[in-house]
Amino acid sequence: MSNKTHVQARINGEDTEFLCEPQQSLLEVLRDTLGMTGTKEGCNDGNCGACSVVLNGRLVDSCLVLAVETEGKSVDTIEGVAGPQGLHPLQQKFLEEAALQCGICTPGFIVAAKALLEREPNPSEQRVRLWLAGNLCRCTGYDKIVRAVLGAAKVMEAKKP
Amino acid sequence: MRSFEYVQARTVKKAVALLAEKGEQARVLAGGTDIIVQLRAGRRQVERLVDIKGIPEANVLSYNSSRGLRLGAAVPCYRIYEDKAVARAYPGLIDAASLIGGTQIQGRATLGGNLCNAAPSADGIPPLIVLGAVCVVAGPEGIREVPVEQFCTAPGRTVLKPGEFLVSLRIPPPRPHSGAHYLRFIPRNEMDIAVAGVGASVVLDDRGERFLSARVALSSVAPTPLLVSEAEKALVGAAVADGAIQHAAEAAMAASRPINDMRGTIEQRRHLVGVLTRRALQGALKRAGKG
Amino acid sequence: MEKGGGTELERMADVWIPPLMQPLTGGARRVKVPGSSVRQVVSNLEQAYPGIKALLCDEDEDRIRPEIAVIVDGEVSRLGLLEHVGEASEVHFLPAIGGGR
Amino acid sequence: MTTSTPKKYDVIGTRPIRHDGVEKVTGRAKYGADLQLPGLLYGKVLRSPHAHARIRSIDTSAAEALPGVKAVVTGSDIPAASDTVQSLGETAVRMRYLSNNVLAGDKALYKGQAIAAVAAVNVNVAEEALALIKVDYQPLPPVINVMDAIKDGAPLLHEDMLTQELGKRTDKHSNIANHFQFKKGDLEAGLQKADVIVEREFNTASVHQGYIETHNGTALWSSDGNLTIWCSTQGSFMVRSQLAQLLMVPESKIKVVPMEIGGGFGGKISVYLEPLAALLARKTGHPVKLTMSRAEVFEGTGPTPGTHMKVKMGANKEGRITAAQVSLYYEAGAFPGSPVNAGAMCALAPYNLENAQVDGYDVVVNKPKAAAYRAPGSTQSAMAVETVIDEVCEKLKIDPLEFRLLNGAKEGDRRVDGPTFGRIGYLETVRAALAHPHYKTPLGGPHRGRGVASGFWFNAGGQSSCYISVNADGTVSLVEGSVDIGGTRVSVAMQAAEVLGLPAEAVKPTVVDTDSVGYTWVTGGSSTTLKTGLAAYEAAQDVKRQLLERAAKIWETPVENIELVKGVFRSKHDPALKLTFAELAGKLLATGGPVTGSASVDAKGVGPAFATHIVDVEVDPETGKTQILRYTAVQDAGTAIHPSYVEGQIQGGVAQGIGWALNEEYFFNQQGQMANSSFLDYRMPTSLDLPLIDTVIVEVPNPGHPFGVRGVGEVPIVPPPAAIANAISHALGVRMTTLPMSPGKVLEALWKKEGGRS
Repeated sequence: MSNKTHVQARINGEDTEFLCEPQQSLLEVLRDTLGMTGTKEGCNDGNCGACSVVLNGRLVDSCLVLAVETEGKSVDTIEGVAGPQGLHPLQQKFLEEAALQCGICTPGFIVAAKALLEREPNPSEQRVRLWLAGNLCRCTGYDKIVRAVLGAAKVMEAKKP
Repeated sequence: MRSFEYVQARTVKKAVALLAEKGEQARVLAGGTDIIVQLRAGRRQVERLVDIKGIPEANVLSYNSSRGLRLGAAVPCYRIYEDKAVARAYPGLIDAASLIGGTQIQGRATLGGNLCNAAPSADGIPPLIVLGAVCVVAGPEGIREVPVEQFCTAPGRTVLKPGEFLVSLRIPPPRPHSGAHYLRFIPRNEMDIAVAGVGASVVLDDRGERFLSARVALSSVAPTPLLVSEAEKALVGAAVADGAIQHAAEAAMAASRPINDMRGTIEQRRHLVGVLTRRALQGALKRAGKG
Repeated sequence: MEKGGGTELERMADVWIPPLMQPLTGGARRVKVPGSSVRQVVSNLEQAYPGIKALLCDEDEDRIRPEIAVIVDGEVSRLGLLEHVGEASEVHFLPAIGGGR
Repeated sequence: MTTSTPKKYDVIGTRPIRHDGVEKVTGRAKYGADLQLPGLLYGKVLRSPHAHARIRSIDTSAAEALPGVKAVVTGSDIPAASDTVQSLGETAVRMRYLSNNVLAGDKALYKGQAIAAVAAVNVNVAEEALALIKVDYQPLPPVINVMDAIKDGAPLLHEDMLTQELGKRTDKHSNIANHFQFKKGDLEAGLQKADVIVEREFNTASVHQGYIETHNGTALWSSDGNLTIWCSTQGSFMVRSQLAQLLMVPESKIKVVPMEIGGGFGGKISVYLEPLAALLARKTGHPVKLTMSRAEVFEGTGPTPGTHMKVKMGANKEGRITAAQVSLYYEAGAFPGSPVNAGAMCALAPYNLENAQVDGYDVVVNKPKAAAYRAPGSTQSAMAVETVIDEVCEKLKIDPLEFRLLNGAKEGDRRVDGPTFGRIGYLETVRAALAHPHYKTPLGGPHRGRGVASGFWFNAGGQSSCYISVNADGTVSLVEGSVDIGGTRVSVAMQAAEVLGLPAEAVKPTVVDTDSVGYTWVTGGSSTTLKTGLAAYEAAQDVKRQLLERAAKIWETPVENIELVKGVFRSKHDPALKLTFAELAGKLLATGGPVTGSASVDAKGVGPAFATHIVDVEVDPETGKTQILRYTAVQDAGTAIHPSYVEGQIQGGVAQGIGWALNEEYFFNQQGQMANSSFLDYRMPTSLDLPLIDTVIVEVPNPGHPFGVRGVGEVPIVPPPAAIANAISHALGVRMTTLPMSPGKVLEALWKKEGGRS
């Protein structure tokens, strides 16, 4: 209790302050301290991607980031993907394509896929598969996930001015 | 996870001081993709983590065709492969940077960290060895340089002394008619630890007919990544042909010292060293404009 | 077959004896046994082949052993001894695989 | 995907968005680990480092003295469990064994078995406390392989265990817990008639369900004796009954709240953490939460077993199987109860055989207690039987699908285990596979091969309950007890919507706790869309009946004169008399009060599932690595309620089957310790390892269900390993008899074929 550090980070666009111990991961702080439980834990060693977040514009596993490292940085999580205007096209496509079953990996996939589409608006199927190889899904066989991401890319392209 | 102290260093000097103060009980944090897992699993324990990502020298990524590449130890993989000039000059390095972990890992993991973690299976090390990379190490006594092939001493152990840390890597500029390639064998197509890995580099004569020089380095088949000097001997001066490549592959197989474990058997690994050495050399030749 | 039609034998349940219990039935694989519930069928089996009930039912509890499933006319029974057995029904005793098959 | 049925329904067969979808794509859905409660304590479990050891003593005093530690429990805190057997989802379990699996008694029987649990103010203190618990172990030699376990003189896991034979209680002490046999016709006479005979032995490794959400459980035991459990389970009522028996507490005192579940596949039926959370909550008076790490999931929860199998099959030149013999030895893990029973019944189920014999052996070994995994037992035996069939076809030079048409089971055929089939769609799947363009497309390259295989699963019915209440705005709320793992809220709601003439969106399904709905059996056995669908169908019929009566009352006409057509109540005689569902719903409170329908069912009429798969592979002969190039899965789904989720179940099952086939395995060292208990080294397929998976849904409606539902979730995992083995054989000319067919194993087979290393 004595060892806590004060951290200020920009989480989903909001300046956020929290106290954490140095050994706490960003995942722990998001879930336990900040109550943002949309980011999931599947393995806690960087092999499943369920805890994917975007740190300073870069896709990372939040289980492999110390919370203290986020001082002054931006963190974007699943909670920030849908806006007041509604679901993100990826979320909408995941629903339409039935790209989730149990749903535990879904936030990680959506955060990861959004990071891809913001960088590469028109990826190939193979590119989608490569980008998402760090996200495990045990329910779907990835078929509908890949289709949803490719479908969302089309929707997002069409929406561009 | 056991508690520890987290400190950010902004200068090389400060980092050395912070590390020296705690000796064996201090460790560097760069991408964190190995150290955080090890601390959590209790495989390592530290009293202090020194974050070097704020040190300018550890963040440098600069290439020019006469001086070569200066690669900071805290530069994550994605910055390497997204840098067009670096990607053009060192495709062999990109092979490794783009297959360590998945996208998320590449957003944090560094080749410097891969080297300092000193896993026998490190994908980043064979290409650094065959590219002739040199480690720039800072410590209480100042700066010293160590060739990458001499850096790892045992699984998880390096030549770094208490208070020392890897600041950056220096890689010479690619020579004309040269090429390098890193290949590993994994059962899946990503997110896996190499059963065996081979890096190869070649420099050819102006006509592309003879090997002027060549290097072959292995991972996952010995306690540390291995530079195979016999493979070099088999190639240098030889004509670019299947025979020489085969001799190099045999030399690599003979040099390998694999073990049986959950990821593979001795026989399988030695066999794969042969296969991968051939393929890596062929890939390197192709990049050298041959094959 | 019409209900109520045929010989008395044809109106009896057709009980299939698990191979490892067939020593008790003198090697017979199928036996005809009267009864309109599994309880009656088992009881009548016991009369004809003493000892078989102890293999099919729990000694202290009045039920089919949990590791055994009763199949009546192709349906796994969850009623056990209470399950209705029709005229000319087929009754099997198989290893249970839990809730259903 | 293609379907073969013309449109018969308004809602069934369409693809509405699942009702819980928005919650899940926005991260708002609450899974067990997401739960926070005031005063929550955190638990951790001490696990055995030994695969086999006697526990001489456990000293918890130092742990209890650590500041921040609130309670420690060990096996002695579990009330003496009675020696009863309980049916649990897809397996039956003896309560004494379950108790020892939850917290070890006087022996540790596998590495990772729970020995003690601690509750503390935070996880770090709890972990620190674990290190202070002193356990005096006397290590014993472990038995980690089924063939070693059955040898005479093998170390015994349970000194008091006698081999049971179905029909014979032996006096033999051994690690064989159970042996049974099925026989049909005359095996020897059948073999005499064969023109070709193929005989093979197989070994397969343990694999895990691999759900991404780890186990979790939170308990609060109030001073009034009421216990509340929040957990990730496939069956909240099963958790309630297990806890009642383990803790010797009346079921009425226990409320189980099923949180959203992040995958189960059979592995989340047996309890692990829930009893520990309950015991710790009772000792501390606080709510206590436990969650497993990934390594704990691998080492401390049930995989599906490794096996040793033998198959001998004869066939004549006309392409008819004349005899088949199958012997199955399945690892139960530390306690009896492998899925060998189901494996044995499924092994030959797709075929109509005159002469056959199947023997099954349930064998205990020093590994985690086996749990159900998607079509438990069937994938292993299909690997053996379906690859031997392929070899028979090769010898007879008969197309393997044509061979299946000649020998395939159909309605009225008698299974080897005795009962006869009702209406089944096996041959329909084979014909659809034969007709599929995939089967005719050239392979287009060297080292490529195509394989086919079929699979069978019984499917299940069982008990379920459902309430439907009508809302004034014309929607209905549906309350069910079936945990939704993969889209059953929508597939159940659609069946109620069909009855009531409403769109699927107008039915609002909620999964509730054990105090809020009638008994409901597990989400497992491919039963939910059938059994809870039937409960919803019946409850909707109840609502419909009441609404017709209400309309009759309003219109002062006999109820026989009124009908419900496409969501409109109307008089059969007077076109002026009509009310939409919403209009009538709006009048309920003023015309006699609210309307709620309910139903509790014990669903019978189960229709089995068959699948036939086609796969193309390319194998690198220098590395032994197999790539899946193309995959087509044909399955009789009965009526596909929501085709997208039927496809999803098929694709997911195929993906797990591919993982099982190629790379997944528990790797044990000589001491019986799992060496690869992480997602890094337990290699489940990533998105890069799989192609798009084409699905063909053949709809042969199940006559036992009002909408023809069969159940779809399990059978798709059955054919892949055999289909891939057959494809590898055709690519390289080597018959694979092990799972996984990892690159090293394929290389070894190639070297063996070439008579030495290349």
